[in-house]
Amino acid sequence: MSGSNVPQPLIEARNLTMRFGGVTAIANVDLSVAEGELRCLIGPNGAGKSTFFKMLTGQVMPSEGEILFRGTRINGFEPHDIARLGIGIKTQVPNVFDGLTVRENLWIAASRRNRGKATERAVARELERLELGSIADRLVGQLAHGQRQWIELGLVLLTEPALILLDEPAAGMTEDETVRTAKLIGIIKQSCALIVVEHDMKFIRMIASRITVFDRGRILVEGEADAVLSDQRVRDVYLGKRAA
Amino acid sequence: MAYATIVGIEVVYAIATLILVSLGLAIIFGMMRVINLAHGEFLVMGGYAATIAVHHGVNVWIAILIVPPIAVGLIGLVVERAVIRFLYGRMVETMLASWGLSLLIVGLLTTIFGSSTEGVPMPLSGFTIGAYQASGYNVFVIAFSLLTLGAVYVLLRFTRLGLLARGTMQNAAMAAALGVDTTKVYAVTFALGAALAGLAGGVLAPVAGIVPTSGGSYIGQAFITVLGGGAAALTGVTSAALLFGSVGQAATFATNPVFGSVALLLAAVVLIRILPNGITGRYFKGWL
Amino acid sequence: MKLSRRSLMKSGAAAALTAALPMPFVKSVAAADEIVMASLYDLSGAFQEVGKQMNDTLTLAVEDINASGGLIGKKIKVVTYDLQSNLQVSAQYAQQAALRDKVAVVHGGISSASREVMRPILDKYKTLYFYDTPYEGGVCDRNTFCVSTTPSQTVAKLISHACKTWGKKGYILAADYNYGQITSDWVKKFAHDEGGEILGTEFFPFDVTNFGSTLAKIQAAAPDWVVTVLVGGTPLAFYRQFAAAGLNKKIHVCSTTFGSGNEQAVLTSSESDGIVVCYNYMETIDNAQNADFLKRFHKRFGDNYPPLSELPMSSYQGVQMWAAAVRKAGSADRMKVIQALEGGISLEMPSGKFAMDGITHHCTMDVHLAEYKDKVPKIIETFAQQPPSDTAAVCNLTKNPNDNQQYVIKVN
Amino acid sequence: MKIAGIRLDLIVPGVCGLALLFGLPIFLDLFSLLQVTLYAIMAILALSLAFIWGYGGILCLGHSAFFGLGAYAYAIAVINIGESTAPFLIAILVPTLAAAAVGYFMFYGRISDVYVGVMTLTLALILFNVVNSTSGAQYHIGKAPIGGYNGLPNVPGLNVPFDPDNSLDPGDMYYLCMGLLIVVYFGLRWLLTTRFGRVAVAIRENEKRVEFIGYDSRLHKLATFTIGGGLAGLAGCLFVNWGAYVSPTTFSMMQSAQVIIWVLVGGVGTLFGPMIGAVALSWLTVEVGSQQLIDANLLFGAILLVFVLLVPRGIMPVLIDRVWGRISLPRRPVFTAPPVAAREGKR
Repeated sequence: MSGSNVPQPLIEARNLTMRFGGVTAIANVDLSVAEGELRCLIGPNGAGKSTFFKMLTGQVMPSEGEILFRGTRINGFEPHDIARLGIGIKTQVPNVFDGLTVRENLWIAASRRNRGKATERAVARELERLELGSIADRLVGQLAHGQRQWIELGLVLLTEPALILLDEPAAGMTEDETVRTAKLIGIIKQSCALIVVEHDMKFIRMIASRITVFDRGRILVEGEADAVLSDQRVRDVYLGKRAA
Repeated sequence: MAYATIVGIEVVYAIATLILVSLGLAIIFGMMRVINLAHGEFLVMGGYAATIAVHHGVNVWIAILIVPPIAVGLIGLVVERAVIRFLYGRMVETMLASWGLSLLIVGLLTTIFGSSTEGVPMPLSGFTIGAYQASGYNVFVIAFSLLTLGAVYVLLRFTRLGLLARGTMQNAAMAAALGVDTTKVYAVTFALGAALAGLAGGVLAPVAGIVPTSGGSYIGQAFITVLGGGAAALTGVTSAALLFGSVGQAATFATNPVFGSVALLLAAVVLIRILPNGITGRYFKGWL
Repeated sequence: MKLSRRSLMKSGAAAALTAALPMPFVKSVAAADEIVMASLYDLSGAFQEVGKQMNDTLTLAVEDINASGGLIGKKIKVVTYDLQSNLQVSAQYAQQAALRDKVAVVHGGISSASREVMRPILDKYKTLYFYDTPYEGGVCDRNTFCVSTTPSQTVAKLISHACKTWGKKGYILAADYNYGQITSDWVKKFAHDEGGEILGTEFFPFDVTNFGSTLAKIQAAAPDWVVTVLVGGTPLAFYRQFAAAGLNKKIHVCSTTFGSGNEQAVLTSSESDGIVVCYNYMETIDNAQNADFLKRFHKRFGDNYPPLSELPMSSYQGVQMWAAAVRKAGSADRMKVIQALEGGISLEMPSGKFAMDGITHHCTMDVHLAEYKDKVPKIIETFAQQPPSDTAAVCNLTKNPNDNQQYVIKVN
Repeated sequence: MKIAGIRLDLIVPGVCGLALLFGLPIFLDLFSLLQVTLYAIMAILALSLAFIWGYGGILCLGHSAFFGLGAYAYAIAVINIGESTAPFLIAILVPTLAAAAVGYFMFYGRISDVYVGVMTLTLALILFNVVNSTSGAQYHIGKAPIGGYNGLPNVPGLNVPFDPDNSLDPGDMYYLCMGLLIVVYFGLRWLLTTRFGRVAVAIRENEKRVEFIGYDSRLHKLATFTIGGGLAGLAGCLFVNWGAYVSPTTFSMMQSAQVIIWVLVGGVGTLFGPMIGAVALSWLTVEVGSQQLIDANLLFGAILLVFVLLVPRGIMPVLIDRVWGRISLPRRPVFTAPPVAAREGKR
């Protein structure tokens, strides 16, 4: 548990294991993230990152081990209970309300914590922050991929979580959009902790932080960005393949 | 003892008819994820095909075993081309469209044949067990259902057509990339399902009276058997039919046919609640 | 493709628009020199076949009356609505006939359920009602006339025959509804009256097709005879499976319904031979009225018409009974016609002498016991002038003209 | 749809509704008024499914279960009690509780959409089978026989609350049914603007995201389903009062199919469309029976097919597009279920 210099971590996984039938997707993972920390998870496809996120958000029940959020054991909690505790997730494929307008999308999220006029104000603030004002009354289903990603991010932010899980936030984005997303993450980081799964090394360097490397369901290395990215084992399992 | 044998035959017969009636629906659902609510009407059309053939002097066995699957298979092909192919991947819409189709067919059959009960003469006589008489035809239906099940298994498991069908249903894009004409495979599979429904209608024609609306009494049971069985067509139908058939018949013997069917439906509700993806969603994974 | 799709969409929308417009006002359809009658049978759905036959015999009766100069100097005009074997629609058409068409009389309703839906509506809006279907008995309503048979008229003879000729042990298979339930109670009573016993009674929903368990139960009970009170598509499957198991060689069958769905036409004669029935009417009745009726009927509706049963004959006789009452009253006015009918009217009809019983609003008539042979009912015995004694036990409209209900007659 | 600051979408139906409510009795004869009463009842039934299917995204293939429960609950209660105030409330309560129980069973069991359809269909089938086979005298609840296939004829109608001698005449029934229709319509409109209503719609769009935001989707679906069940029960209760009978056909597949067709034809994801669908098709049913050319099944089968294939959005959205043009494009109803593969990604 090196690197955890805060007395109580925000979220902590202990001996976390997940098996599907005969396949072990996650094996004995111990991981903890501090309040306000930005952590990157990297690893090749099938390393178990998505499964790990699913367990943190209550979509699947771990086979063994436990997950503690601010000291509360949350395995077995329903996804909405976990969300209410303060964990938000932006999934890899945008999970938004395609049949509703941008404004309505944000309203749904904003009204979780606000009532009446306060909801409208929160929506307006978020539209401004995400620079989506010009398309506020368009149907989300008709928007471009990048815009839908930001709207999803907006949905997550409006619930004011203590921890945000981002699953490949820059995937499929143009260069400009990627830069903008990185900036956004910089802003978000000031108010809450983040765990980011990403393949794009450029992007990771942009938001440079502590990195945990997953490989075949286990943690391979954990450390500061520069150290990890230059680690030979990491290059072997992951970067090597990707570079080739 | 003789009574027990008779009861035994009846229970097995109930299971066998459930398999026979559901098989076509299961192929279409299991392989294509299409819920065909006009399945009952396909059965009824099989029955009418047999009736017409008998009226035209065709040998009874040919009329109930050969004519219906061919006739209904062809109708199935037309239905697939005209309606179903526009709705692949949209389960709810397929369900509604086929429901419309079912009403439409009932209307057409009524317009053509009227609503008087039709039937086909029974080609086999009864036999004696102890002091009891049993229907020879029921025993034939049991044997024939098993035979059909086996034939479909062989077709899907060992023939080129079966391989193509399974491959396409697993991953249509990949199959297309490999040069399989997926449109044709879908059409043929749907026609096969329809033909099996027609066959069931033909085989049951001598037992049950046929009216345009009698599809309704089959669809409920077939629907529940298939969904209770889950994605694996053959294993699913067989296991669900075993479960529901025995529960239903046991209750029928203990009380009356109404509570028999209620027991069957309740068993289905409980099963779906426990195993939301059907029996083969949990057990027998990867079976056909 | 695109074009046709768009135009289809357009026409679909247009159709819905017209449909949504409020209904146009329609005044009463009656002209001064016409008497309007409503024919409300199920011409589609489960009762379609028999409904069409009933509507045809009704049509023949009306055409005959009109051809011979009409009724009290007026022509009869028929408005026909299809009840679609649907109760909600039955209620709507009863309202339409009474309130909009303002008909002089309604003939119709096949199932007891549709009768009990329409009867209160026709009472409420003061429209005379003739119910022309054999039923379980007990309707007691001054506005309603039931002109077909009830169990005391036919079932009594049938069961008495079974007990006397075949043996004392019977078994009942009945459709699971009012008619089946009440009729099987009567069967039990009549069997006991003859010193017989009923070994078992089973009720079936209309769509049961597998009688395997029933056949086993029947064999275990080993009765001398089975009586079927089945309706719908069910009976055919039963007779067939019964014969397939070879049971028709060992156990006799009689029925309160066989033939009215033309079952004998579909069954082979070896499956249907020996089934005994008892009805007010069957085509094999030998009298001058019947011969004449059949000649006219086939001339009008063709020679290939399936054999007529008691139900269509009741429609025919019902119209004739109503027409006779109008003549007697000299008016089609509801109360006058009711009084004329209550005064008693007797007609010679194809089924024999046919007389209105003013006390019960039911009819006294001949019933005929027959056995099927080569798909034809051969008459064994005729019982003249059977009164509706079941309904008479509970209903006296002369004493209680305001009575209005269907009694469930206590059997035993 | 605002023109010069006026909410046309509220005013147009409001004015139409009030005009019909007070205008029709002046112009219509008794027969037509009885028919319009029936159409109003069917429109309430259509609204109940339009709400849970079109907005809640819950496919209920056995909606007749709640309609029938309301009908039977009223009939049995009123025969036993006599005075109709309590029976009216019981008729809404029973289907509401039934919907709540079934909904709890389904949604807290996380049963997927298509299976919800199957479950509800099965429920309606069970009720139909059971009620249909209770014609024996031994089946009764209190003084009321259940009646099996024939059902219960001569059910006493509603009276002025707490005044059993003052029963409603057809004119009163018209005001009651039409009035309730207007209340239900605007009630649902209002509900859809509340947080609960919006979350219910959001669940239809993306259940997972709603959970990630922190709303309990099971609870919302349960509430949506329960409200729809209760409204269907209300329609059933009114239906008994209209026809003075109740029969097992209120539970039938055909009854469920009809409601689905009304909603589909009118437009899934609208409230106004299904009402139009209910009125138009109920009217058509009666017209079909006045002529002997086209079989009713044939006609309705063809309508259902044509709409699924060619006008899947239903009449209302198509009409609105034509009338208001592209400028005020209403939200496209999201009716299309996502492909199977996407659905099965859920746990």
